[in-house]
Order: sequence, then structure tokens, then C-alpha cells
Amino acid sequence: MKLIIATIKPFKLEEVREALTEAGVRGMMVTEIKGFGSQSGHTEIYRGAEYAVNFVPKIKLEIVVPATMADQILETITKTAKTGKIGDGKIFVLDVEQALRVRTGETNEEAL
Amino acid sequence: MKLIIATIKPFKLEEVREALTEAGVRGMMVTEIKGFGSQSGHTEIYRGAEYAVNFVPKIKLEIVVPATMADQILETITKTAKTGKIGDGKIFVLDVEQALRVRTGETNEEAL
Amino acid sequence: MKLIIATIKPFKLEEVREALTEAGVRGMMVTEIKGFGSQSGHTEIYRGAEYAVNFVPKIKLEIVVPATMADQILETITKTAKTGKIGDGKIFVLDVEQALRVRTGETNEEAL
Amino acid sequence: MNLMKSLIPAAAIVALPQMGLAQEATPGEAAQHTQYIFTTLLFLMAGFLVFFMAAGFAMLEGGLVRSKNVAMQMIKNIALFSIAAIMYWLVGFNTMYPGDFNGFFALGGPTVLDAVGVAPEDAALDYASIGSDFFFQLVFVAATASIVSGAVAERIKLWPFLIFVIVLTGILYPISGSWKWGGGWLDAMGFSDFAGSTVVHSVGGWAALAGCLILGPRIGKYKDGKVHPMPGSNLALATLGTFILWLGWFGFNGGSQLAMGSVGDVSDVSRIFANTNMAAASGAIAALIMTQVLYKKPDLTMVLNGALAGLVSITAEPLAPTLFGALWIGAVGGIIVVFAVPMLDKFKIDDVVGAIPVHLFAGIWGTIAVIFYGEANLITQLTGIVAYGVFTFVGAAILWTILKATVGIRVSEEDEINGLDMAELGMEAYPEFSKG
Amino acid sequence: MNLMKSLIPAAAIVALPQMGLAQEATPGEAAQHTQYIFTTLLFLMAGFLVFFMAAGFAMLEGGLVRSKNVAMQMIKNIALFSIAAIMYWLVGFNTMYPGDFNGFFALGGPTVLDAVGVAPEDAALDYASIGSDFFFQLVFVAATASIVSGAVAERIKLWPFLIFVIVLTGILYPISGSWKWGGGWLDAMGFSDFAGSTVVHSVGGWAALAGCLILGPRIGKYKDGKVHPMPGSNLALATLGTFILWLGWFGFNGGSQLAMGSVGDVSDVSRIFANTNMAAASGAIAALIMTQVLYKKPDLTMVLNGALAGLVSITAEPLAPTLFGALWIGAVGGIIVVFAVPMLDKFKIDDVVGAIPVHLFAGIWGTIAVIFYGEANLITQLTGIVAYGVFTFVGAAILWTILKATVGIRVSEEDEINGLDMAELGMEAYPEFSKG
Amino acid sequence: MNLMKSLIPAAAIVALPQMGLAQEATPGEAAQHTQYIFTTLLFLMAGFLVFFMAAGFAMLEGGLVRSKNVAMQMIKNIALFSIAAIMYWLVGFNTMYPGDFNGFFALGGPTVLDAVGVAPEDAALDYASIGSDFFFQLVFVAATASIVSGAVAERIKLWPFLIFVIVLTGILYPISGSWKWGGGWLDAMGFSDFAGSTVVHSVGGWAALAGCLILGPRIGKYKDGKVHPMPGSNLALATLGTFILWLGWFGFNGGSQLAMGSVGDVSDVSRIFANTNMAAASGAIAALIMTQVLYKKPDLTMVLNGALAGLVSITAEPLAPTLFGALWIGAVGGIIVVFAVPMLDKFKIDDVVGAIPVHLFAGIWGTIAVIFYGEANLITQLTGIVAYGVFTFVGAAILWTILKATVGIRVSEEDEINGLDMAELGMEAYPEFSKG
Ligand SMILES: Nc1ncnc2c1ncn2[C@@H]1O[C@H](COP(=O)(O)OP(=O)(O)O)[C@@H](O)[C@H]1O
Ligand SMILES: Nc1ncnc2c1ncn2[C@@H]1O[C@H](COP(=O)(O)OP(=O)(O)O)[C@@H](O)[C@H]1O
Ligand SMILES: Nc1ncnc2c1ncn2[C@@H]1O[C@H](COP(=O)(O)OP(=O)(O)O)[C@@H](O)[C@H]1O
Repeated sequence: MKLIIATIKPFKLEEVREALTEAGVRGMMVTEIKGFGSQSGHTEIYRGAEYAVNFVPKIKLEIVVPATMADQILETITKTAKTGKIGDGKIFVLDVEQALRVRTGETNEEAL
Repeated sequence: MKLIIATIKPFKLEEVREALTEAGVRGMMVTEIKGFGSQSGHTEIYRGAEYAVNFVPKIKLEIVVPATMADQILETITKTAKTGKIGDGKIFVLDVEQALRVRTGETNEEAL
Repeated sequence: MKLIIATIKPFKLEEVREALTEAGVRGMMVTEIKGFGSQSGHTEIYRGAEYAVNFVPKIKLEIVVPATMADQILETITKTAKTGKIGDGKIFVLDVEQALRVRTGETNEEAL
Repeated sequence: MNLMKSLIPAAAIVALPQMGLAQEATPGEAAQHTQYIFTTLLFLMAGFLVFFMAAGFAMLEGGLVRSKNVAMQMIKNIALFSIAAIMYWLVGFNTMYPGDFNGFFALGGPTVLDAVGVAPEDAALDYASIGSDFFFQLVFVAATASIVSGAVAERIKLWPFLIFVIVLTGILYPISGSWKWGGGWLDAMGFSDFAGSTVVHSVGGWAALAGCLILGPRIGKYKDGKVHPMPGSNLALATLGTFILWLGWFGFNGGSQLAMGSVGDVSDVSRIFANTNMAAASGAIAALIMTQVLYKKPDLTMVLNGALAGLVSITAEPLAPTLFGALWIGAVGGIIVVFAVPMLDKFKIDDVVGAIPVHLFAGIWGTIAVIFYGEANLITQLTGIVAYGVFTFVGAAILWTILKATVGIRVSEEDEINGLDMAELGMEAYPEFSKG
Repeated sequence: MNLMKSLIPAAAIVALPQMGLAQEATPGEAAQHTQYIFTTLLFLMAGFLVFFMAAGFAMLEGGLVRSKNVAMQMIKNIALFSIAAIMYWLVGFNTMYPGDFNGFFALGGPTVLDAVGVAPEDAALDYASIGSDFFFQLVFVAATASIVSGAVAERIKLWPFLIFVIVLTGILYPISGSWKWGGGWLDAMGFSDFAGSTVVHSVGGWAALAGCLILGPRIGKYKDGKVHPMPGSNLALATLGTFILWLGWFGFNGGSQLAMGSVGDVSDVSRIFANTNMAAASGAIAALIMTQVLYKKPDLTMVLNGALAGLVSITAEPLAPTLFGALWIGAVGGIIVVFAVPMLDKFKIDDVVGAIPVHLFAGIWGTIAVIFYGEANLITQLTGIVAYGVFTFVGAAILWTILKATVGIRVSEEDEINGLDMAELGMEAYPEFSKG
Repeated sequence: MNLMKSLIPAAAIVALPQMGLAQEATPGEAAQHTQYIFTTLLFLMAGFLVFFMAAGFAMLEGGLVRSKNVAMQMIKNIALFSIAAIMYWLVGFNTMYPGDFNGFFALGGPTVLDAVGVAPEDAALDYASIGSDFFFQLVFVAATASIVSGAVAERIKLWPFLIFVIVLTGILYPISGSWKWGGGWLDAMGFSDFAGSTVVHSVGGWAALAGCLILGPRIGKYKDGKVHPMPGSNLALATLGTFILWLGWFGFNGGSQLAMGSVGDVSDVSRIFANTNMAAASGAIAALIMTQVLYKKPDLTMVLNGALAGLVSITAEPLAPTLFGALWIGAVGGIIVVFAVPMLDKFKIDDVVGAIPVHLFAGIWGTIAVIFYGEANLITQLTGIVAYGVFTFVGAAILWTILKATVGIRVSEEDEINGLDMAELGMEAYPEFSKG
């Protein structure tokens, strides 16, 4: 199984979730994070003082899927999260050794 | 070492934390997330309009433990987090290559 | 590539971010978490009742870097996040199999 | 009066008036100077209560928008009040109260207050000081502008909105206001609107409706034929705002008695307080019961709207009804809101805070309801409602259209998604709180 | 009077009364009509201040519950005020002020206001307009219900709570209120309670106590013999609520002078303002110092409670004490709270906002403290305290028990854990903010 | 007067005064008792409005600090008001209004109110009741202390701050206040400050400036020669606070007329209301336009400060100016703020909420602006400004220095970083919301 970690723009969440559901994803974890990346460095003014905004609000998705599904998921996310503008986000894939569903005790792919 | 990622119902946090402490866990990271899974799809009404609530508040625990402890930890979480109702959560296990305690510079299992 | 997960004290965020930027890190994910660890167990009083504060606000950094950079990053974080007092935080390193930049489709080290 | 005169010795008749005692001449009335003080005081007191409604609108709207647009809503509310204050001085007050005029329109100049330490002979002894009257009227026009602010929230640009406010508070509202309260043609016809269900609230509602139509709904509100609610970010603030508005309404309706110097007048003000409170209460309860029945769960935002709708409903005639009258008139207002909010959604009219149901629909209802207790004629009431509607809606629509065609009234899609706070102000209301 | 008459020429004696001048006859008093206006104005002004306490209670309670229960607290507060307004009109006011009665109970019918533009001869010239009096009394009963709302928060079902409010505001409070303020048996006995430490606050406190006992504590509050604090979600709101209540209290106590038309009366109202303010200040400071001494750190929530306890303490006699008297009476109130809050926890009585310490305990203290400055007798005061306690506690307990046995008063465990907002309303107060 | 006397028959002249009718003798004035009631009522009404400013300051400051310091700001605000109430009673009021004195200093004892039900012959019939006067003055001194609270936020220790407040409200403010309002040397010289641009606001501003200088800036505010903004945590609260302050200001300035019993006086109060409102509006608009022009985006926090600066600017003379005068005087205040905020940053004076620009700078401007409409002389005005500045700044600086040298005034670096709420109170204002 693979853990897919994706950062996306917050307003894309709903669209990506729908696409993933259609692609067969049955669960995920969503976290509000602050992203730091190339999209940054713009300055704001507060009470007359300029300051750099380094962090941008992002959504982090964490999805565990059977290894075989990983590529398809990557593609789905890429397609729906893309706006073409800087800050669209990144996707990382990690290996997952074990999975377990608390309610039933099912393990691994059955638990997803 | 293993990274154990567990999503649980928010109200179970205290109970799980206590059980884990007893089981010998000396540290963890707790994040408020929104979960998406089978527990969802109920509809609410706001100002006369129905809408589906897709995300459910969940707590994500991240715990790094020596590989030997992993199974026990899984069991502990399963036991305490279980209510038997849908949405009890999942547990994932990943491999951790290195650990480091910032304060002392201790590494790996000593750092946990 | 490696995923470096680091918990630090919230007020160190800016300093660490600057140091990491200088060390060549071009992106990261920042999450507000509650940490549980040795730094805890102090009691507070609320309306006449004592209670233990088990969780401490922490910042979690997640940074994906080329494997070769990992050690240097660990050192940078250790150096800047350290106050010498309990609760300075931990760093964990995990292996990352794949990386992808949504905007351009670049993969792996090019995507970082 | 006649009786008295015949009983008073001649000498006294001569002497007393010059002593300033004549003021006591009519039983049931305080001395004229005292009456002047009382009525002026009524305006000041009612005025500061209505002023505080500015805070009420700000909190209500700030609570019902998403947090990414809260700072924008705050700046709009403080700016619109300030603009109203300046425009109403510059031209509005004297346009609305032109004295003798053609009944339709007379452009007024800046307001001039009573001189410092004005002598009684220079004061409007049978009424109140100009300053208090001006202040009291001014806080009303600000309310009208606040109504618009809430409806068009979360997508409008700041400056075009403020330009709209300039015209609304300086020109549109004062002109139509003069028709009734300035003694114009609708007043002459017998149109009845005690404290402004139509003159203030419907006018704000019409302007808001024009704005919502021309501006279009928020992105994502209506998609695939379905309504996608965008829950308000802070219902505690929205509730606070509602309570503040309710408080302010005692001034709004009570002060509209325009006199407090006699037993009858102060008792009328009391009646108004009691009725106003009752209508708000019954509006809230009606919405509570209706949403429970219709949706199985009560809807707090509807209850807040219901209380306000009750208040708007009783505003056209808060004096004449009995407490029971206030109860059912307010309750109808609350029910109207519960049906009107989803109805507007059906027409894809995206009114963020429910301003149109509350101020326009309940305002129309309240104006009609005058016929049940007040001395009003249905035809005349409808004439007034239509006249205000046509004038304000058309005027506002033209203005919105011009603004749209020139400077544009709507922020870009990206700015709307990221929130007006970052886009228009570069400043967040809650910079530290995570957003979902 | 005597002196005057002898000096006035016969003709004037005949003439002046008919001129309405007789009103000026008593030195130190304004004309009777003017007095009527002043007292009516006092009721209106004090009334809107006390009305605003509804917002104060809502904010205080909304700030002291966890965010998952805030929307529920809001709907409870606006609904309870609305219910109180309706019930007090329907039956409460005339039950509480029945005129001549047996001193224990007389069921009243709906309130009827003065006619529009009431003529002086039909008005209660020596008092105030019915509307103002009704409005002033009505906002008091709402305060009683608000007290209960805070104590039973975070676990009670909405509708059973509202049914309780119906009976409390329509029946229980008016009956016991008639014993003292309606001129009933306790009044005849000489029981003294100027503005309602007992009649309003203790009554609310007793009803709350009965509710807390029958409802039980929140899940997890008392576990393994330990108290587990559940910190309030928004102490800024709680502080705002406290300041609003403090503001409202000037109306609460000041208006209870029931007259403002003479030099003596208006000066008394001033005394009351000064004393009320002092008691609040000293209650806050006492709690500040006590928590610092006991716990090494000051406790903001206790300081807020302390200010309110100071206010409740002075409410039974805000007029007679000197400023120093108000200071120490209020300070004792503040100290009571600091000890009573953990004491209730020892008995596992889970009062979410500290309503019982503030309103019941400080209310009892305030009623006793009358003996130090006012003209009251300890035995009589205790009789009153006990009478109100027994009647309200028993009445409320029966009512809570019936509700529990029939519709149930407590939400399910799961609903309580997930929060009443989602469970009972399907709506969150802060939908965007993450919760811990 | 002359005309009248000649016309009244001898008998009437003799008879009427004893009937209490003499009070009506001066045309344009109500009976003396009625006047007393009106002025007392003015103080009570204005007093509760100014009281409510305590909530306004608390919300403004609570909104402009980071969430980790909000609970601390709440406790500071409620405690400082309470301390002011006690100190002003104990020594402040009679030190400030000592009656006949040397014009510089006379220590007063505790305030004694009018007796209960004071007889007219024992009351200050030509003024107002002591209680109302005391209450009205008391809420002013609390405002002064609130100003300091905001400026030194986010780094000061609780108790040393409260000790400072004790001395400020009990000693410093009353002494300097006596120079003008107590009839001291500056009053004798003709210094003009109607409602306290200098006596209240500048004094608070000077004390805040001394505090900021001695305390130093917050950690991280000025680093590497750059200003690092620390955005306020809740701009909705800050906006609410501003509206509450604006509301309170009607009492602040209006009540300072110190009389409401005549046509002239009540009309003057009305003028003051209208002017006060106008200055706030123009201050807000000026800041809105200035920040838009200077920074391309309007700055909500500056607009809030601008409204307040407009209010402070008009406070020294809210009566004499025309509405246009109020407009430009207020606008200058708003502009001052926009320039003064970054200027203070240049000097590394870290004033968290903009208290110094708003209260000190606009206060100085307002005091100077009296010369344009009021009867004041520039030299005298400057003398007053300097005298208050030197006395308060030196006095406050000495006090801050003593506190710093003894108990220390600043929390530890770690405590500051973790937030004063956890460090000083062990309690968070928003325990559930994540922080960034
Ligand atoms: N090396 C990295 N490790 C972890 N997260 C990253 C990394 N680089 C970027 N990110 C995340 O991806 C987001 C988008 O990246 P950014 O460089 O701003 O734009 P783009 O996706 O267009 O390259 C960042 O805000 C951050 O959350
Ligand atoms: N494939 C997955 N990847 C990551 N997280 C998941 C996945 N499936 C479920 N989760 C998490 O587990 C939670 C519980 O899952 P859910 O399907 O709702 O119920 P259950 O645990 O009873 O199967 C979800 O809210 C989500 O946070
Ligand atoms: N085993 C662990 N797994 C995951 N996170 C941990 C673990 N141990 C500690 N942490 C994180 O590191 C933080 C600091 O650890 P703590 O034990 O308090 O102090 P120190 O870093 O000085 O050893 C904790 O708050 C927690 O977020």
C-alpha cells in the first residue's frame, strides 16, 4: 500500500475530493496547513509597515491506497488540482507497511 | 522504528492517550483533521437548503515507536478507540529510518 | 528522497524557516499540532480545579528533500530549533518513493 | 383652554404668559420649554440607540459571512456609516425635509444646527433642537445602507460599493424619504409609515435586491441546480448583532413618536416599546417553530432573521396595535422570512444575510399591516409600497449598472475564492485561526 | 403647603389648579405631568438597559461553553427572551401585579396597555405609563430565565428547556414575585428586596440548582474523584457579556427606584448608580485578589463572576448603603463566588457558567445584607429567602422531573460528546475553526 | 426678566415664588427642580454610555492583540475599571474637585453621596446630584487608564500594571484634572478643554508613552532595522470595540455640557452629538482615503483608529464648531493617525493598539483646534498641553521606573513568547482554536 501526501490549493478541495471518490478512493485525511514554497514572497502592508507573507494556506491530503491504484490517484489529483499557476502543490508517495480498520479489525488492503 | 498514523474520534483522544502512556509511549503528535470515509453522507439543512456533510472531525495521532513495540501499540489503540460504530478510524504503519532528539542530539530509539 | 518530519516550538518557526531556506530548502508543509512528550504534566487551575495540561502547542514541519541533503537539513533544524530546554522537539526521517509537481508534472527531485 | 381662560382673573392672564407660565396652560402637558427638552432628549436617546445599530449590522453581517470576508464586512460597515453621516449633512437632510416643496423633489444644502446656547425664541419650541433631529434622522439613513451591505457581501468590490452608498444616502433615500416624512405627495395622500417599514427598510431592501441581481450569486452557491450553503463563520457574533439591532429598534420606533413632552406622548412611546419588543419576540418564536416543523431542527440564523423580520413588520405602525396585534404582525414577519429565504435561493438571488426577506418582504408586509390597526387605506399603502419600490429599485439598478460598466463591481474569481480580506484589504479578520 | 396657601390670594387659588399649575404646588417636585414623564422615561431607559442584558447573558454563556455548544446557547437565549416576552404579556404581568389579592396567588390575564395618546386623567399620573412599567418588568423575568440557561448548558435538550422557561416566566416567577412586588404576604411582612436579589436572582438560581441536580453533570466533568475543567471557548465574549450585564444593571437597580420626578428620587437613582458600580468593582477586585492568593494566578472567569456577584449582592438594597457599604457588600459577593464554585464541584453539581454562586448564593447574601443599611429585619429577610427558595426549588424540581419522565431533558451521550450544535441544530457557531 | 417684572402685579410677585413657581420665572428654562432632574439624568445617561466604553476598550484591545494575550487584556480591562472606581471614590474625586484650593493640589477624602431621598434644599439645585456627578466623572478616569492598557499590551506583567493604575487613577489624573476641571490654575488662565482631549486623552496617552518607552517593544517587533507587524487576532472584535467607543463618546462629550435643563443647554447637547458623530465619521473616512492612497489598500485597523482620532480631536471643543468644522477637525485627526503610527514604529515605540497616535497626538491636535471655533488662545492652549504633558509624562515615567526597578514590569522572554495568557493567568481566551 502507498501513502499519498498531496498539498493543494484550498478552493480545489471539493473538486479533488469528488474526483478521488469517483476514482475509487474511499477514505482520506484532510489537514489545513500553511505551505511554504515558490508561491510566496509577496508583501503586505499592516499599519504602515510592509511585511512578507511567507506562508500560504494549503490543504494537505493523506490517502492510503493499494499500491496498484497509486498512479491513477496521482493522475486524478494532478488533473483536478491543476490551475497552471504557481502554488498548485506537490504530491509525495510513501510506502505503507500495514493498515488496520479499528472498527472491524480488518487489515491491509481490506482496511482501506 | 515505525511511524504509526492513527485517526480516531475526537472524544476518544484522552482515553487513547492514557492507554498509550501506560503502554509505554512517551511521545506523540496530535493533529485536528477532517476525515473522509464511509462515515459521511448525512445531510444537514442550513437556511432551508439541504447539503451533504462530507467531512467529519477526526484526530490524527502520529507516534514513532521502536519496531518491536508497534504491534502492541496497534492493539492498544484498537482496543481503546473502538466504539463499534462506523467512523472509528484507521491505523497505518510506515517505516522510519532515523529519529533525532533536538535537545540532546540522541538518535534513533534513544530519541523516542 | 526523504521526508523529514520535525516538531519544533512554535516561536522557533520563523528562525528555522530562514535557516532552512538558506540551506537550500525550497518548500515545506507547516502544521499546528499538539505535542505530547516529556514536556508536560504541569498543572493549571481553572475555576478552582486543578488539571494537568498534557498537550503542548507545537509546530510540525514536513520537508521532502533529496536523500543527499537530509543530513544537512537535520543539522540545520537541530541547530536553530534548540533551546536546550525540554520540549525542543524531535526529527524523524522517512523514505519517499515518488514526488510530483502538480503544476508542471515534473517528478522526483525535480519536483522538490 | 376655553374653560380655563374664563376662570382666570384678567391680571393673571396678562402676567402669566410673560412669565413663561403659559407653557403650563394646557393640562396634560408640561411647560413648553420642558416639552422641548423632553422631545430633544427623546431624539438624542433614540438616536444613540439607532446609532448603535451600526454595530449590530456589522456584527450580524460579520457573523454570517465566511471568515475570509469578515474584515471587508467591517470596513464596509464603518465606512458606510461615515459616508452616510457626511452625505446626509451635505445634502440629504435638507433634501428629505425641504419644508414647503413640490412634493416630489427639492435639493437641499448642508445642514445648519441651532446656534450655540440657542435662545428659546429662536428654537423650535414645539418640536426639538435641530441637532437632535438631524442626528436622529441621520442614523436612519445609515441603517438603509447597512441593509445593502449585508446582501451583497462576499463578492463586491469596496470602492464601487462605497460610491453606491454615497448616492443612496445623499440622493436616493432623501428624495423618496421626502415623499412621506418630508411632507411630500405620499404624505398628502395619506400613506402611513410610522417609523419606516417602507421608507427605510424596504428602500434598503430594494437597493439590495437590485445589487444582488446585477452582481450575481457567489461562486459555487448555485451549482448543478442545487443550493450550496456557505455557513456563516461566527453565529455568536451574529446573535450579538441581532440583540444590538433589537436594542436599537427601541430608539428606531420609539423615537419616531417625535414627541415626549406630554402624558400622551410619553405613554405612546411606552406603547411603542412594548409593541416593538413583542413583535421581535413573536417573529423569533415563529421562525423557531417554523424551522422545527419544516426541517425537524430549528435554524438559529432563521430565528435571528425572524426576530428582525418581526421588528421590521411592526415598524410601519408600532403604536396603534395592541400587544396581541404586535404579536401576530411580528409572527407573520417571522414566517415570511422562513419561506422567503429558500424562495430567493430558487431564483438564484444570493442574499448573504437574508436582508431582502427581512427588510424588503417584511417591510412590505408591515406597511400593509397598518390597515389592521392604524388609520390607513390599503390602496394608499400599496401605492406607497410600489412608488418606493419602483423609484429605489430603478434608481439603484441604474446606479449598479453604471458602476458595473465603468469601474466594475465584482472582484475577480480568484480574489473571491481567496477571500475579499486578502484581496481587497491585505488583512485578515482572524489571521491566526485556521480556516476550513 | 400650608405656608403657601396662606400667602396666595384667593383668586389665584381658584384659578391656578385649572391652569394645570397645581402640579408645581409642592416644592421639590416637578409638575405632576412632568413627574409622570420622568418616571415613564426612567422605565423606558432602564428597560432598554435591562433588555440588553439578554445579549450580556448570551455572550457570557456563549463564551463559557465549549465551541461545540455555542449555537445552542445562542438559540436558547434568544428563544427564552422571546418566550418570556410572550408569557409575561399573556399571564405573567397581571399575575405578578394583581392589585388587591389574597397575598399568595391570583391568576392574571393578558396585559392591556394605555390607550394611544392616553389623556392625563386616564393615566396613572402618580406613577408611569402601563407600557413602560410592563416593559420594565418584562425584561426582569427574562433575566431569571437566562440564569437557568447558563447553568444547565452543554447537555440539555432545547425544547424541554423552553417548556421549562414557559412555566418559569409565565407562572412560577410571577406568583412568587407577587408576594413581594405585587404587594403580597412577604411585602406585608416587611420583607425587603429593592431590585430583586431574591425575587429575580435567587429565583433564577434555585431553578438552575434544581435543573443541575436533576440533569446531572456533563460527561467527563467528574471522573475518578477529580474535577476535569472544560474551559470556556471564548473569554473575550464572556468578558463582553459581563460588561454588558454590568451596564444593564444600572437599569436593573436604577429603574427599581420606580420614580424619577422629584429631586429626591433622581438623586436616589444616582446613589443607586454609584453604589451598583461600586459593588461590581469591589466584587471583581475581591475575586481577583482571592484567586491570586489561593491559586497563585488570577482567574479571569472568576473575576467576571466576581463582578456579577457584586452586582447581585447590592441588588437587594442598592440605595441605602454608603459607597463604602456598597464596596464591602460587593466584595463579600466576590469572595462567595471564589469559594462557592469549587464547593459546588465537590458536590458534583455542574453549573457551567457559575450561575448558582453568582445569582443564588450572592443573592442570598445580598438579601441578608439589607439589614446593615436598609430597614430590614433578619428574621423577615430569612423568611423571604426561605419562602422563595422552597417555592421555586420545589416548583422547578417538579417541573424538571416531569419533563425528564416524559420528553426527557438530556441529550444522548453521543450527542453530548459531538456537541449540541450538531446534534440539536445541525449548525455550528464557528464552522470554520478547528476544535481541540 | 426686566420686562416681566414690570408687568406682574405685586401680589403675584409675592405669592408665586413660595409656590415653587419662581422656577418658571426665566423664560427658556424649566423649573429649577426640573432642571436639576434633567441635568442629573444627563449625567446618568452620559455616565452609562461612558461606562460602556470600558467594554469598547476591552474589545478593541482584545481584537488588536494576538490571541495568546487576549485573556490578559480582558482581565486588565475589567480590573483597571474596578480599581479606578475604588480609587476615584477613595481619593480621586475630591482631589479633582476640591472646591476652593490653591489651584495646584489639594488631597481629597472619600466621596460622600447625597443623603437618601435628599430634600431639595440640601441638593445642588443649580447643578445635579452628587451621585450622578461622581458616577459621570468616575467613568472618565477609567477611560484614561484603558488608554494605557492597550499601548503596553502583550508584554507587561499584570500586577505592576495594576499598581500603575492605582496611582494614575487615584493621584496623577485627579491632580492634573483639578488644574482645569477642578477650577485650578489652568482654568483660571483660560485654558479650554470641553470634554477632555487633554485632561483625559492626552493624559492617558502620555502615561502610555512613558510606559512604552520604559517597557520596550515586543520581542521581534523591530528586527534587522525592519518593522515586523503582529496582526491583531480578531478584527471583528476590534470593530465592535470601536463602535462601542463611538457610542460612548456621545456620553463623553454630550454629558460634558454639564446641564440639560434649559432650551439652550439641551440644544447644545444636541449640537455636541451631531458634531461628535461628524468628527468620528470624517476621521474614519480620512484614514480610509489616506491608507488607500498611501498603501494602495485601505487598512481597517487604521480606519478604526481614524474614527477614534476624529472623536478625540473634537473632544476639546465639540460644541462651538459647525458641522463642517467638526468634519475637518476630525479628518485632520484621522490623517494624524495614519502618519503617526508608522512614525512611532520608526522610533521603535511599540504601541500595540495605536493608543498614542489616537489619544495623545489627536488629543493635542484637538486641544489646539479649539482656537478655530472656541474662545481660546493658542498660547494658553499650548501651556495647558505642555503642563499636562510634563506632569503626566514625568510622573508616569518615575512610577514606571520605580516599578521596573522593584517588582519588574516585563514578563520573561519565554512567557512573552508563549503568551501572557498561559504565563500570567494559566488560562487561554480561545483554548480550542489553533494558533498560527
Ligand atoms: N520540498 C517540499 N516538501 C514538502 N512540501 C513542499 C515542498 N515543496 C513544496 N511543498 C508544498 O507544496 C506547496 C506548493 O509549492 P510551491 O513551490 O509554492 O508551488 P508549485 O507547486 O507551483 O511548485 C507549498 O506551499 C508546500 O506546501
Ligand atoms: N484510505 C484511507 N486513507 C487515509 N485515511 C483514511 C482512509 N480511509 C479512512 N480514513 C480515515 O479514517 C476515518 C474513518 O474511516 P471511515 O471509513 O469513516 O470509518 P471506519 O473507520 O468505520 O471504516 C476517516 O474519517 C478518515 O480520516
Ligand atoms: N515518539 C514520538 N513520536 C512522535 N512524536 C514525538 C515522539 N516523542 C516526542 N514527540 C514530539 O516531540 C515533542 C517534544 O518532545 P518532548 O518529549 O516533550 O521533549 P524533548 O524534545 O525535549 O524530548 C512532543 O511534544 C511531540 O510532539
